[in-house]
Amino acid sequence: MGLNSDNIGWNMNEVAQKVALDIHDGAYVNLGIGIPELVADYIPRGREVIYHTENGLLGMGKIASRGKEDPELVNAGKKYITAIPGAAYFHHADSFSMIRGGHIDICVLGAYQVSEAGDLANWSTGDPDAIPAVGGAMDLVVGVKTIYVITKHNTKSGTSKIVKKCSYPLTGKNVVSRIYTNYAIIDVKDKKLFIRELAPGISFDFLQKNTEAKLNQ
Amino acid sequence: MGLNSDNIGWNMNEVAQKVALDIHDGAYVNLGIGIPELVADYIPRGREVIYHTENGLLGMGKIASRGKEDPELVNAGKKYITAIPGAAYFHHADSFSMIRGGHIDICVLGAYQVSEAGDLANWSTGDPDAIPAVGGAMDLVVGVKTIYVITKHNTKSGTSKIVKKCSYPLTGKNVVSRIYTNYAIIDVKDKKLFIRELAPGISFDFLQKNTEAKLNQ
Amino acid sequence: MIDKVVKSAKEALAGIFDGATVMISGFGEAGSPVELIHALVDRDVKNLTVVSNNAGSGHVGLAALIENRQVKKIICSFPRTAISVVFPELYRNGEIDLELVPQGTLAERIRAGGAGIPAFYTRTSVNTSLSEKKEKRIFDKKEFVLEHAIKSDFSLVKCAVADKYGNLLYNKTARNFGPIMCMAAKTTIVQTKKVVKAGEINPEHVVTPGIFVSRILEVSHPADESKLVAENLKYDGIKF
Amino acid sequence: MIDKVVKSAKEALAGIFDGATVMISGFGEAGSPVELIHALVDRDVKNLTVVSNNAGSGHVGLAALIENRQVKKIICSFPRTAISVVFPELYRNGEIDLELVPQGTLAERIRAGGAGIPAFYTRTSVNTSLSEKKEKRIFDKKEFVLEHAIKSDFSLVKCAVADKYGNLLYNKTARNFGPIMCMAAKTTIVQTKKVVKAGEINPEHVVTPGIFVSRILEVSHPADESKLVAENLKYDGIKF
Repeated sequence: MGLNSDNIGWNMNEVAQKVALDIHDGAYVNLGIGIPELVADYIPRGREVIYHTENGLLGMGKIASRGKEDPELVNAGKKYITAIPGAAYFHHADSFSMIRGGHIDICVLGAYQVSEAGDLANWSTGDPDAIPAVGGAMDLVVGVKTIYVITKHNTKSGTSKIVKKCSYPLTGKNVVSRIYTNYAIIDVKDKKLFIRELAPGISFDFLQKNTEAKLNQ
Repeated sequence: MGLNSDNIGWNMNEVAQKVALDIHDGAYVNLGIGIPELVADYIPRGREVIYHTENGLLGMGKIASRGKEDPELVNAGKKYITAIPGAAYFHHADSFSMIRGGHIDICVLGAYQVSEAGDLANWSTGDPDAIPAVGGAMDLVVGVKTIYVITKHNTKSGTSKIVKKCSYPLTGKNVVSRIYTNYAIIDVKDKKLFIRELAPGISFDFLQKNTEAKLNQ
Repeated sequence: MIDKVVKSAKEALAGIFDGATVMISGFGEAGSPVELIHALVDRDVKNLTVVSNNAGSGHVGLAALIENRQVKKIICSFPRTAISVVFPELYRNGEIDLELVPQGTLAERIRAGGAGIPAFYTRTSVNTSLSEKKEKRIFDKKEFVLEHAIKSDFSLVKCAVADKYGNLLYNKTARNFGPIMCMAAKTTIVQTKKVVKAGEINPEHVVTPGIFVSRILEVSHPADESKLVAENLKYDGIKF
Repeated sequence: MIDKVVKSAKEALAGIFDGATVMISGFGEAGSPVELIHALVDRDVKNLTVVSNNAGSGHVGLAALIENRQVKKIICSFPRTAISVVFPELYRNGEIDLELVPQGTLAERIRAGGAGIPAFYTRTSVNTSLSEKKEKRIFDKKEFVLEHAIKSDFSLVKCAVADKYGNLLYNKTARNFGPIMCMAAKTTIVQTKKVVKAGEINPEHVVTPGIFVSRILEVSHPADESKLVAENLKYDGIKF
């Protein structure tokens, strides 16, 4: 479905920076595994953000430096991490009380597909041969106040990830507030998609041509 | 309903001692407010019992000695207490998880009435002018593995506390395993009462005459 | 940057409104945030629904709030104490509503409110008058009662040590309802004996993680409420 | 007198039977009681239902237990890791059952098992395939899913410090499922790096109170499971 090049629009670091700009001072944030983790590097100076990792830590710090890894201090992606002064450890039921109970402000997740209604598919491609695995994704999308998606606009093969209706199994329905891609930032409002910002060199027409779902200006 | 004298049978300290003999080594025990608290003084040497108080302490020790009271270290009866080495503090939801989840072995409670089916009434006399107050009694009777009742056999006015059917509002139905009174120790089995031990000088006939419920030998 | 420490009780209680649901920590006097409650007596807010294990003793703390006619309803497990005079009088006069809840069910309903669980089943109160009007359901051949979560607009909680992030430590059995009430509130207001620097509380020892706390007021020398009760003092506003 | 410390892994695992439900702590390798699991591989018990967040990596720990054909069903949230080879193969061959549960629902179901809550409602998995066959209910205009408690016959848990009463401390994010799995078991078996005297653990810092613990095995130098996996070692019985 049209062109998909890494040479146009933003690169994913720039997209992560765009997400970071939308995270307010004092926010409690959970970052999904992979690209969402980049966001932490771009929080503007003067803002303090507390990172939650669902395996039992509030106040996650940077990745552990080499030689200082503690196999019992990991994040949800099982990377060796550190904890900030003022951190807190807790067990899984308490950790998901924070998530399910609506205490976390923002969660940034990757996506296989997002629909124009804000439905998210990011846990399974529905491939019958794949080993099903869900982790905390379904808890995060229903519990966290604001769900941001960060993703390449299209798949490697050029298929639109922003779709009329998700064909992959849903993680949650009407859960995404905003989508950040290498081409644009798109708001989900009342089950419709609205362009918030276009990447340099990306026109609305180009974007619509490269997007299955209907976009609004 | 017959004679009720403190000069016959056991005194309540002796009854508490009888209860204590039935508490096994290593038991987790919750003692109700009032007479049940006496039980702790009579645990036989060589047995170690861990006391739970529902306001957030496992490993309750003796009453605090004068001058060493801490207003933030109290038991469920709001008496100033101490904690043993190896104690643990926790919040109310965790405390009642211990109770409701079946982790406490024995609870010793007072009673207004116990029925022959093991129904217990110990939270309200049903007096319309009384301020209703339930505390943790209803949680304890459904959650703790074994419920012992310690009580005077009859009320001050001589009315039987061991009844066919409780007239006071129930705390729980079919919950009591054994009743310890100044006259006898009585087991509740399959909704019937069986004499386990008679106090010195108490005959079965005397006991039955002074008990509304049917007793079995 | 994050600093939840406020400078005055007035600032701590900002935004409390008529008709709000307010949770108040404590088991009797232990853990009762008496300075915050007295600051609430000083405020002109009424028709509060209070969630607390008890209903106050003497004429201070929660009893003073009730005596000042600010509470329309109380949800608690044990509103009667040896020295409770205020609640019984208003209750008998029909001037205050009572929802009586078994203590463990009260705790679990508050925890559910904080944990995003709208309702759960419990065996507590089955076959008693307290569950007469409640929905029942059989699991594994036993009957259980459906109970609903309780949330609050504000929770007033007492702790021992806090840092600027809102990480809290409590003192002994004064912990009681504090941690779960912090979880269940839209705005959690904490009075602490001591504020320490971030990092001074060992992250392994934190009882309430800061995410559950909104505002912290340092009250270095909190009154011993049981003494105020024993001395039969009466709090009736700032003149106290 | 109470002393829950046992002398050998054999004693620790006494009584584990065919068909038992066994919870195993850990989030990936962090908090996985690898020595206890290996001791279970040495035992002739089969048809286990295992409750654990993952399904093991490489050929050690939980993966070794699965590879040894001792597990008939696993209840978990994420059975797939970068280096999971054993579970995928058996699963594709239809030799092991999987109940996939969202991580927070898994945690809450375990906690419910320990807390005497037979069932609760959660919003997690509403409108997804994982709740298709589950009962739904509306609260406050939103749909929720009914979820049931999980209990275990045995829980195998790793901690950092224990005393003879079973009071436990954990290390950092290795805490994860440990405390709730201790609560949900008929028999809780804990491996600890260190046993200390009663009273050495500050009662304010206890994470798992001893009432939830049955047996304690000191394993002073536990293997770093992630290293065993990285080295592609295989545990196939006591010869390891």
